[in-house]
Amino acid sequence: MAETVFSRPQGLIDVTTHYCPGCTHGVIHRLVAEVIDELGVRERTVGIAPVGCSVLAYNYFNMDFHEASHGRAPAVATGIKRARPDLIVFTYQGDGDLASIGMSEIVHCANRGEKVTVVFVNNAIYGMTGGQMAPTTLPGQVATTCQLGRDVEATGHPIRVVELLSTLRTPAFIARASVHDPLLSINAKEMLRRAFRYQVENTCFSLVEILSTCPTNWGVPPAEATEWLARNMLPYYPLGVFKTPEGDDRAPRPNGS
Amino acid sequence: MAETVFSRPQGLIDVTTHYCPGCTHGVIHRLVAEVIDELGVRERTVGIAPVGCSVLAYNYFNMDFHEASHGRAPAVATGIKRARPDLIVFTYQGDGDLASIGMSEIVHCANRGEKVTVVFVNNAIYGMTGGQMAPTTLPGQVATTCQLGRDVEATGHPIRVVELLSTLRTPAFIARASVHDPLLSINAKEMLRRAFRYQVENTCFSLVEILSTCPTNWGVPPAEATEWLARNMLPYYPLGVFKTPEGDDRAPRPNGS
Amino acid sequence: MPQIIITPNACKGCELCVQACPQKILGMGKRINDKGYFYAEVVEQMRCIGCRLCCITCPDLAIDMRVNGTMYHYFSY
Amino acid sequence: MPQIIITPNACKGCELCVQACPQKILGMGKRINDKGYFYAEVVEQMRCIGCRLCCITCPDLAIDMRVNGTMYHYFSY
Amino acid sequence: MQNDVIMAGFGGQGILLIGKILAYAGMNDGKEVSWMPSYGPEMRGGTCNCTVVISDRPVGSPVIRSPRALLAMNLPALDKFEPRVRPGGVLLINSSLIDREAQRDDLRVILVPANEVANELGNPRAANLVALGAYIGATKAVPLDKVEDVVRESFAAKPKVVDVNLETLHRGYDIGTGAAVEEVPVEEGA
Amino acid sequence: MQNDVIMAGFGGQGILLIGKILAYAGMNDGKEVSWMPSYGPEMRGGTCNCTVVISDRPVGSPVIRSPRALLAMNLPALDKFEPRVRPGGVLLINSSLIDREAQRDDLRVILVPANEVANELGNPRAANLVALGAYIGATKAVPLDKVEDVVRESFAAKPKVVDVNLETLHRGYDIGTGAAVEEVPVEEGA
Amino acid sequence: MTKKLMKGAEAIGEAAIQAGCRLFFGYPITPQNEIPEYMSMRLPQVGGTFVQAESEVAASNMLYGASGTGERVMTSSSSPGISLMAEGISYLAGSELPVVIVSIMRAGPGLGGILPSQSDYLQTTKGMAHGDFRLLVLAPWSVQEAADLVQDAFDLADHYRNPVIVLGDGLIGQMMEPVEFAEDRQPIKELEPKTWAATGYTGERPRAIINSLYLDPEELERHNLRLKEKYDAIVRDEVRYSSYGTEEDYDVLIVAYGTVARVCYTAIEEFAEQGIHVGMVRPISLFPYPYDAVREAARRAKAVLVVELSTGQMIEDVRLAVGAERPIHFYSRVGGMLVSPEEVIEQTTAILEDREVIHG
Amino acid sequence: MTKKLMKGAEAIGEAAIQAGCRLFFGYPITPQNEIPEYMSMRLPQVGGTFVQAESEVAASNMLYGASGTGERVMTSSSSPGISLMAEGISYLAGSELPVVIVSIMRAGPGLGGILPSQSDYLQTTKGMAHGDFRLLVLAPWSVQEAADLVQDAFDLADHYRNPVIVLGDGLIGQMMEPVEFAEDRQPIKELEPKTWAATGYTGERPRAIINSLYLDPEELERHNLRLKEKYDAIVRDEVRYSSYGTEEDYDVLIVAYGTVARVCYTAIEEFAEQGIHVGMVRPISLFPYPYDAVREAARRAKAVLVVELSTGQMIEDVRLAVGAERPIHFYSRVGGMLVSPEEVIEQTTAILEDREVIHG
Ligand SMILES: Cc1ncc(C[n+]2csc(CCOP(=O)(O)OP(=O)(O)O)c2C)c(N)n1
Ligand SMILES: Cc1ncc(C[n+]2csc(CCOP(=O)(O)OP(=O)(O)O)c2C)c(N)n1
Ligand code: SF4
Ligand code: SF4
Ligand code: SF4
Ligand code: SF4
Repeated sequence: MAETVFSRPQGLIDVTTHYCPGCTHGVIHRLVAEVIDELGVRERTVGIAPVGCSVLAYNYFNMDFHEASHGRAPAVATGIKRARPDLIVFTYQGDGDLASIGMSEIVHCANRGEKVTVVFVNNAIYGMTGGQMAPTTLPGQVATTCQLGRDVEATGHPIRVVELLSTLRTPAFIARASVHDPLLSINAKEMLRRAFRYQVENTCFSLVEILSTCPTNWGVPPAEATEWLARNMLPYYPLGVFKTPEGDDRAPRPNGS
Repeated sequence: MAETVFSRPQGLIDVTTHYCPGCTHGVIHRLVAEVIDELGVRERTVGIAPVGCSVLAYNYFNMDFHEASHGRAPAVATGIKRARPDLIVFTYQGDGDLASIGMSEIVHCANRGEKVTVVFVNNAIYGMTGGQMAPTTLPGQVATTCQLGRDVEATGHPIRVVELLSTLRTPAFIARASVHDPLLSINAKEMLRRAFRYQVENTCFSLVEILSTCPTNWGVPPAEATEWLARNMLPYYPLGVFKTPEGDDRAPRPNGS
Repeated sequence: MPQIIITPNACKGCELCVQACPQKILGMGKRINDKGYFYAEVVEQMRCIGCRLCCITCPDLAIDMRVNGTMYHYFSY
Repeated sequence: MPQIIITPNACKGCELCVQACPQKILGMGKRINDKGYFYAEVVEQMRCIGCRLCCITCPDLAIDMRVNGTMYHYFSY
Repeated sequence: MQNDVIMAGFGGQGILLIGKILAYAGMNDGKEVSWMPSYGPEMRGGTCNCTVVISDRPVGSPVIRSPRALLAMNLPALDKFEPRVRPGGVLLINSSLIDREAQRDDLRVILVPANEVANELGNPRAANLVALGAYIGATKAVPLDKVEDVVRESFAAKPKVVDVNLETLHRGYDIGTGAAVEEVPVEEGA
Repeated sequence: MQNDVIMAGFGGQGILLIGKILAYAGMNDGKEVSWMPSYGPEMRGGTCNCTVVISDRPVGSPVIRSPRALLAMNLPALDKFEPRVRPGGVLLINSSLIDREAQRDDLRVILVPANEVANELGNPRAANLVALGAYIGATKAVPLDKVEDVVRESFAAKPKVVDVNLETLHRGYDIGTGAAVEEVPVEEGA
Repeated sequence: MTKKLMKGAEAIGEAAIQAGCRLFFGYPITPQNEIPEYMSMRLPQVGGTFVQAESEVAASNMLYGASGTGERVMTSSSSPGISLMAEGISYLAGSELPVVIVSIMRAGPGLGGILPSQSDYLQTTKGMAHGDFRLLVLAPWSVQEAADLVQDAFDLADHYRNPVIVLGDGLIGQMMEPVEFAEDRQPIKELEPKTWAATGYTGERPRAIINSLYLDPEELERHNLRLKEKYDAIVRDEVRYSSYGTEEDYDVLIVAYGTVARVCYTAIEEFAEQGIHVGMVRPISLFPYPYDAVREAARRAKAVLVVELSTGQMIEDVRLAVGAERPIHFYSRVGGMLVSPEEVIEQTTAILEDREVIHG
Repeated sequence: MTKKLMKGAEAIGEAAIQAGCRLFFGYPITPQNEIPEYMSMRLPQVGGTFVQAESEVAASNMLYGASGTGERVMTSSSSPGISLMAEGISYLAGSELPVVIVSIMRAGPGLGGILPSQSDYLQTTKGMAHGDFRLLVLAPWSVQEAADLVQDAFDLADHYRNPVIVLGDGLIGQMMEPVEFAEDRQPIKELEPKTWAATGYTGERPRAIINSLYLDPEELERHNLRLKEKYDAIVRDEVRYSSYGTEEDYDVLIVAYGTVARVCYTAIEEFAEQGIHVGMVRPISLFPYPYDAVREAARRAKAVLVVELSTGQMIEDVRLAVGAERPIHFYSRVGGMLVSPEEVIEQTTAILEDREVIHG
């Protein structure tokens, strides 16, 4: 008599997503839902959808959900958590949402040490609006607002959110993972598990940046997209844990030069 | 026949400022004006006043000036510099202006590598509005919106802007100085000199954070304010150069823990 | 004995599972599902080692796995 | 011979210069200026070493310095 | 006099392109024209359509609820728009991909085996041009030569495809005109 | 019947405080009252003032352009507000700090050596209470005892200062009332 | 219950707390800093939470999250800060979240000045942000009324699931007046349990989704029409105003709101002392606007005088009410300058004697 | 000069470039992404600069800085993005900076939807932000007119030193129509040199200070009154509208703007074919609003029909124009749904036959 060893988590509703074929938003949805199931907190979790391709996340996660205006999910999360500290609150945000228009909200939410969890999906492009440049777009990468490739002279270098937030003095768990390869997805899930556990234990703010693909706007088939990510994003966005509440201050010191 | 070895720089208009007695905004104004004089760029400089106690800076600096809405001076500077790259553009911003409401604008301005200079005056409080807590207010420090002293559990730790911005990959000159002591003011001037020179040479974005006093809202006489700054701010806000365009990447690496 | 179950109408034909399978026992079929996609199929169920990498890879939860009896876990997930 | 010139009406009486002077030759006067402040005065001009620290300290540009002949610069400013 | 048409089908079928070609031709013919693509939610899911209006007076609404003609390149398109076509209007069905009949009996129905024809001509990706030709043939919305000119321009880059594309267009045109007299009874017989 | 007064002087003179005491006393006396401080640019520069209205009908404007009384604690205050006082109104001048005479001759002018009196009583920081007392004495805007009660409350924390403060208040009151009959000729003679 | 002399800002904060507000998110701005300052001190004393947001943009979104849990929440700001909340307020209205926003107007545009003004009237009542929505707007003219309206605002917000704005000016915030708080205040509206709130999905009710996105236009149209019905109900049931001197006959009707109305009231009383009768309608709810009351009162007069601290904003609503039926005169001071009773008397007299009126 | 078939968004971008716009600051938002995308490609080709701002808040402030140097600058956005620019726009108006803002309305409130709408009318024409200011608002109904109005907008902005908004909807942005650009276009206003611009103080002119702060209320009042005079001049000189079918007598007057007016125009033509005359006034300038034209045209009709894509916004201006003189009917579709000629015909017929009109 056969036992099911892999199937849809309770945390996800049984519907087909609107995501493009091979978009790893779907993988990240599943990992988050699995972790919430495992921690047994689904019934007291409130998620916050961003404005971005995952704007409809509330149609997929089987829990109470909140919309947020573009980039402000961390402020919305703050409001929810301060009103109801017993709830488990997480935001799910894209790189345009979090790193461009939402930069102020994420920095201050992290710095206040709000006991919430941020799932930061970095696909190096604006998906929903049709492939414009994101703060995370790589040098030379083509986007509809930099059709000759991102010119770092004019637009600067890609922002590494995890590195930036790790310098804050307020204790937090901050890590970067990727889901372009199933073995790394397993690690990504472990990072998410730790992030949510820190919240469940009311320890600190937690954020996991997850590198993700956007085959549609990268203009490559899904299978190539995973390779593109490995080749181009991994070198610039190193995976790993950058900051733990136990660990010491990650801020750079003056180097006198 | 006597020679004048110290007097008002051309860059400052001969009027009494509205600043409170002993407020070191006045010192910083003078240092900036002296540097601009020395570089001989006053006639092609456009300054940008923030919203804060220095909102009236345009009445004191003897050059074309711009107002900016609260926190947005770096965006205004971007607009000016992109329109007229031949102009020398600097913003003068307080810590509420730059580190609270203006966080997104300063991060993105620095990250785009706008060739402008930011003079960031950190007095650990909101001066103009009457002493509310700033992102830079120190743990335990009393302010009108934290009358029992800043509680880091509820509001997080003070934000160290210079450390935060130093992690960005885009080349920049980023340093912290102080003017609570004349010998340090001399060093502050040197930092400002370097910052403006980098702009004049069209090398990179530059920012100098300058620790400053607010006797009025700290509730101490000016002479004690300088001691308060030395005792409380210096340990948390170390002085020095944090990033140079020549120097290497200051971003923290994953530490696996 | 691990068993892969692919739900045709859940599949968007992205081929990531095909790429992910260390045993290369998955392939894209010739039939179109209700959404108009050529969907993935198990080609050689027999050689499946039950690693679940295809399941973990699939962005659309189109792949479930069942096993008869116990089975070796290559990694905790 | 350095000479300190304090402009009474520019002074806000903050006393920072008094604190800054290594020779302690500055003091707060008993007279009130137009703004209602007791303003700083030079007490012992003779002992001034021309370090300019009071000038550099003053937030209100109330202190100028002139010298007759050459003078030693303790630091470049 | 106004001609307007909704062209609809899958994303990859080059629907927006033939819509633009038609609009260009109309403009070059001295007519007032407008081209309006679908945008927004319905785009997700791969369906796509555009509305082209050709008129000798300034174009009113660029969005037409009840068009004078429908060019349905796939089944969802037919299902969605057939009910909206004006009575007496023209309905072109890509019979290569759609195996159901028209449900309306108050329309001039024309079956266009667009993909077959395109394949025959060794120009498989040009089913859209067959359909365009058929529409022109059936409605004479614009003179054929104006369309030819635009086709020539649009493919100026790769001259060798121009001729086969023109031929493809003509085959469609014939179906459209011929259809005007034959197809309907056939349809009835089907 | 309405009494209104502008009290003005330096920042440190406790002007806002006596304004509040007056308003409280008025309220406890069953009157309608309002207290409006100056805020905004004029604050910078250390001057400060407040307007108190005491009325037996709901208070209209809490800001009074032409007050029925002015309590000028320093010269800038006198310069700024003297011209605005209503004809026939009361003008109290802190003669300790102001050495110019009133310019208006249509006002009931009362010279109050507030600082001297306060110093005499060994209560130098209470010049404001002398002035308040004088205003009450001159206008009877509220019964003295109501003001005494408020003073007692406000200083309940440090009882020993209560008595001296009350004495200070009374000295002011006498100047105010006495003044009502004597000061003016003196003023004329001055 | 005894009277207490309170600063408007403090009375507003205390009123909110007594109305059950337990969360405040705000950012300092003159002339209303005393509100967040008071809340930062008082809320912890009653088990509530004060958060100084990094900006007004963040504050409005924190409000969004907090009120989505069903708690009573408030923010306060002044003109430039309110403008920064525009997008957030549109989301609050679109998601039908009950929040109370205290707006203390200062002179604009831009940074402008910090002194009292009424130049945000059109923004607040008609065009706060994108999309078809309306805010309930209440304008107090005294500290006591400010306190009362703030308490009512929470009930109205909950009842209609709509943001309510209490609109004052620098005077209201800064002045001290006696205030009284009823001990056993009852809600002015019956309040249903907030089953829509997102507090965790246990299966006992449908999933709670706080949202304003409707990609399907037919759905969004239904949503918009439902909102419209709500606003119509508000227009029908929530009009507030008071009239003065209308028991007598009068030739001139003054229309003014907020503290300006107090100035006009003083003028009216001085007229009364001279035996001249002047009427006044003071709108208290600015949306819904008391069109009927203004129209009917105007019909009894020969002319209408609108007095505001703006170059002419509320006058548009007076025009909508009165149309061409009566001549409408206008007087205002702007930029932080205040209207004095003397000026109102002069303007009114000019109309009575029908002299040319010098428009401020 | 030959006609070119262009997408509205591209025509708008090209028109700006031909009008001398050399700087564009913007943030992506549907349905106007093609404007920034076009500018990012085209501007560098003409020596201009495109900056993708980190947000609309930043974009509006970049605009502020750039236009302070005297250059011609533009941004574009859609409803939620425009709301985020509110504070910035108030500063632009307060500092009298000439900028052009293209606003492509989508359905709201909140995130709403991305399909065409006219529900930002009141926001754009009356209440965009805090403080007494007005924006010049121009509403095109075709791609060609969009291009023309964008070019005029730059002249008007420079002439009046005021922000000008070109207000369209999703249709204008997405549709393709033939466009023609005049080769030797002349400014429609005489333009003075921008001696006020902050470009470095060499002593040849007074220091240039770009500013909206006036701490002294008397100064700020003077500033506000000067602005008011400017707006009055705009109201006097810049009213734009066109009329249709008004050469004949008509019973019903339709008032509509933007793409909706095209739909109504189709309806009017179909009526004409049946020999029924229906008139229409199409406001092109929404501020200043063509009150007189609407009033006079309405007086010739028995009734007025206002058609918009909102639950009732422009109708307020029609009421201000027509007052009680004529019955004003209203028809609308909202949430991204469009009005069809058939619907307009039905509504109009209902009025003609005076049946009850079903309000959309
Ligand atoms: C205030 C505002 N500005 C802009 C937009 C348009 N917009 C929607 S999603 C988006 C960016 C999405 O990119 P990202 O956050 O990277 O998420 P992704 O779609 O790539 O998953 C933008 C700019 C908006 N909805 N609201
Ligand atoms: C949008 C907006 N929000 C708030 C304010 C009110 N405000 C003016 S200055 C200021 C903070 C000033 O503090 P800081 O930047 O530290 O400068 P300082 O006065 O200490 O020099 C605030 C909150 C404003 N003017 N505009
Ligand atoms: S556009 Fe990109 S991010 Fe969005 S669903 Fe498609 S693949 Fe995913
Ligand atoms: S309030 Fe503080 S920062 Fe402002 S002028 Fe006074 S001392 Fe300086
Ligand atoms: S990964 Fe999933 S969606 Fe993709 S092909 Fe395999 S089964 Fe289909
Ligand atoms: S430092 Fe300047 S202001 Fe301060 S006391 Fe000395 S002279 Fe006066």
